Amino acid sequence: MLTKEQIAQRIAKELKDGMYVNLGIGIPTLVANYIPEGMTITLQSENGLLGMGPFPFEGDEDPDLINAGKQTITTIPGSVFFDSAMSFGMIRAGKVDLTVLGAMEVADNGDIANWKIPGKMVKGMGGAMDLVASAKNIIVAMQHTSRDGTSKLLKACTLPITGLQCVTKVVSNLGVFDIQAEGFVLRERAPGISVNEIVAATDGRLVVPNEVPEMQF
Amino acid sequence: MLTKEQIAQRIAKELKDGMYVNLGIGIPTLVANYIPEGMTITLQSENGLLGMGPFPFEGDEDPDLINAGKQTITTIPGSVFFDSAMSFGMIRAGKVDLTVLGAMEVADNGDIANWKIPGKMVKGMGGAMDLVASAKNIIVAMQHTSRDGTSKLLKACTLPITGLQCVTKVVSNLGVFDIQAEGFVLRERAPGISVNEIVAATDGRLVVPNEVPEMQF
Amino acid sequence: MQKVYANADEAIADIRDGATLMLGGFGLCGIPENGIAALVRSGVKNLTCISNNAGVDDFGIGLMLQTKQVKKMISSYVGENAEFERQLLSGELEVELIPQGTLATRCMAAGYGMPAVFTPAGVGTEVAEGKEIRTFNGKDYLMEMAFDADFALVKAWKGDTHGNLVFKATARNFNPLMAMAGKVTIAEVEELVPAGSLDPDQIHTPGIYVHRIFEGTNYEKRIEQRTVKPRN
Amino acid sequence: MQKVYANADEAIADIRDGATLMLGGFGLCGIPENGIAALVRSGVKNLTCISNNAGVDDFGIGLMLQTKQVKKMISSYVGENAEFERQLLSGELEVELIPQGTLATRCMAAGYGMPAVFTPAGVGTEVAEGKEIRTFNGKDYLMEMAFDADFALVKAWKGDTHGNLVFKATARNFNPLMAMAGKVTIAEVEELVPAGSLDPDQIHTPGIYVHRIFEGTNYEKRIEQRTVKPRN
Repeated sequence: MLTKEQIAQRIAKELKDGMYVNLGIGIPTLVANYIPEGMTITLQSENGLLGMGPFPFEGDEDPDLINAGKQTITTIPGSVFFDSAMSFGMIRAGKVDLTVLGAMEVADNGDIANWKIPGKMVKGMGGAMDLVASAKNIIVAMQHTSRDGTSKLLKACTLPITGLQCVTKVVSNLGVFDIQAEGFVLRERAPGISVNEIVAATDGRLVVPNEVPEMQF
Repeated sequence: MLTKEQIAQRIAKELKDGMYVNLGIGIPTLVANYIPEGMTITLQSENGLLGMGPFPFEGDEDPDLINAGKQTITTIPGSVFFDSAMSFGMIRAGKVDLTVLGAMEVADNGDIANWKIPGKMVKGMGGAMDLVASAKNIIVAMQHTSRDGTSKLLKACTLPITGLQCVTKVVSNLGVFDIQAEGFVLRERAPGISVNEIVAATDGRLVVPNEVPEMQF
Repeated sequence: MQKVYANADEAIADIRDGATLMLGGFGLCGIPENGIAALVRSGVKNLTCISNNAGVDDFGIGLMLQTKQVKKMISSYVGENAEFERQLLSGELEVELIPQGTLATRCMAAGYGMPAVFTPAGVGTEVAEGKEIRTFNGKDYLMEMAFDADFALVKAWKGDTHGNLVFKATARNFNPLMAMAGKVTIAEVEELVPAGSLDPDQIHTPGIYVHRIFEGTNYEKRIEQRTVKPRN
Repeated sequence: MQKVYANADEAIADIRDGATLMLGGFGLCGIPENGIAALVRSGVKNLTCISNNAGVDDFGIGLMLQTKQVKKMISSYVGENAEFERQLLSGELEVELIPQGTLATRCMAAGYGMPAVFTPAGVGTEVAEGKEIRTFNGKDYLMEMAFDADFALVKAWKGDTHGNLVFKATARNFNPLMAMAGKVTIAEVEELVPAGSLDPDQIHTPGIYVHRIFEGTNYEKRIEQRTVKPRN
């Protein structure tokens, strides 16, 4: 079973040199720690920055320089600031190559639910609906099941929808799945996890190819 | 009968301190020469400049600094450059207080024709259609009649339309006219021009108030 | 042309009960601190506030929630605020949640004179309820309307006496968009300079969009999530 | 990430016959001089060119008209060009005239992922023919579609190796809009600098929109209307 760090590490393998990438809050943020040496990945922060750098050294925090998670950050050579309309403009125009998001539920047709739980205080969708509606390549980082074992990879989302038929890949603590017309296609197993365990933990349509290699790190 | 310079001079009386103004090519450009002392008028050039200054001194021409008439110009303190989408954005949003344009024909309902003469090479509308469709306050500077005496202040335009019901005032070589529901309302006569001469030269509906003062310069 | 005001209180003096206000900023970054303080002092009520966030309990728009001056919030994310939650659950406060990009684009639409825009954000979700859907090139979009706000309160880094504004880093966010969108736009700046002091190539908001400007004082610039790495 | 090209010829090498190109500039101000020269050298044909103007007889897009590489021009104003007029009247060249603001906004729409925009420009005129009209708040607007261009050729003052661009004065005009709108955007700059040399607050076009960049040479920057006043 993958740790959160390992989920991020596995997602980082999807990065290609020159990509512009938007990382959501939570596990997706950790992906930045696993960008391969020598690869140029430009991180977009949807409040209005391309080229997000690491956290500042203590004492160097600039209140005017934060990311979409409201954390103090830094710039790097080549960074650029812009307003929020341009930020979502470039997202909507498909200029961001890869978006990594967390999710509460994903359906086997690519629907995603990650913004609202009925009965709980609703904080809002922020930029999540814009991102899922526009990005061409969306990887979801998530736990495969809830604490009581209920699958979060479903036939249909039960929570309020964030976006329709948009997720292209899921990396859960159990494995890697492409979302295709036939449903979740199992590509890799987490170390020590069997195909049967994954089948048991998946509610949505699952396609198991003949070969399902174990993930390599 | 007003000269072109006098038409411009009369239009300049419509300026108020703090106005943002777009001046078209031809007579409208001359209005800039008659901005009253001490009044701050900011000229917009729709290719992407607010705060257009005078022509440069000989030898100071900058090919990267032109107005919408493609003439070399200068900036003034407070000038700002922007792209053409923002330029027409501020026009469309009604932020430009006054637009002064030339016209080939104006109708008594405010329609204007100034971009195309059938049978002649069509050069294009440039920004004219955007300006007339969006500006809240449009003054037309024009000759009252063509060389053969045909009125250009009409019941209906005969030339292809640039915009509908948009002109608010006409300053011709014969007089000043507000365009209201009843048609052209004669406000002032050019020096030495009688009301009868204006009636004879006007094809569109013309309202002549009891008092029609002669223009003062 | 007289756009310069002495302070926030004078600049906001004609904002009346029931007005619709836009307030710039993302989280607590780039918010009009002086304007908000003056609104609290003015006691104006029943405000509809368009702002990406609603501040925290004791800062930003949170201050106007404590004094119950806000009737309705139009935002994309309203966490980090207990008083907000209390008023919402008790029915004292109305909230309309809209996607962040839709919020930004509806501001831009107002500033650019575009009555409506199309965005795919929210298609298939509760955000789409009651909205027109159009299909372009096989993809569905919602038609979203330009905002119509009586006042916009924005915060810039520098501004000049003609109202030209320059923003700093990610404090830009919604500020230039709301500056374009307000019927009356009130800009507060950290440094007010004479017209001609700013490079005309590097102004983010042309003064034509800004009706009032003043130099703010005592900026607190509170940090919401202080994340740092230790020095070696 | 390798966006830097050695020169214009390499940057435009894959532009094929029949392509749709955007070309930045207003009049002869801010036009991609090096890109146009390379297109002429390449001999590519049947181009559809989206550009506010069509140059003059011996400069700008006029050079591509002389070599009959242009099938169709989409512009707002095409005066000052005798060869243009000849080809138009003889039927060799197709022209679509659209209002300047509509041209600009349709570029922006493409760059911002908005499939269509509304503008009042052209309502009641021949520009409105065949277009959908919508009424908002009692005013009529045309629905205009975002452009779809294979390539955009733009000219900036400075650019960095990540493709970030800065424009100068009114040479900005359509360039940042077309830079956002091209499926492949090729930027030529007067000065190419290493990433990190430009102030991140003062970049007009973020590099995410720019696929190729090269430093141009021998800029002529011809002036169309040299208007001056005598020195005292």
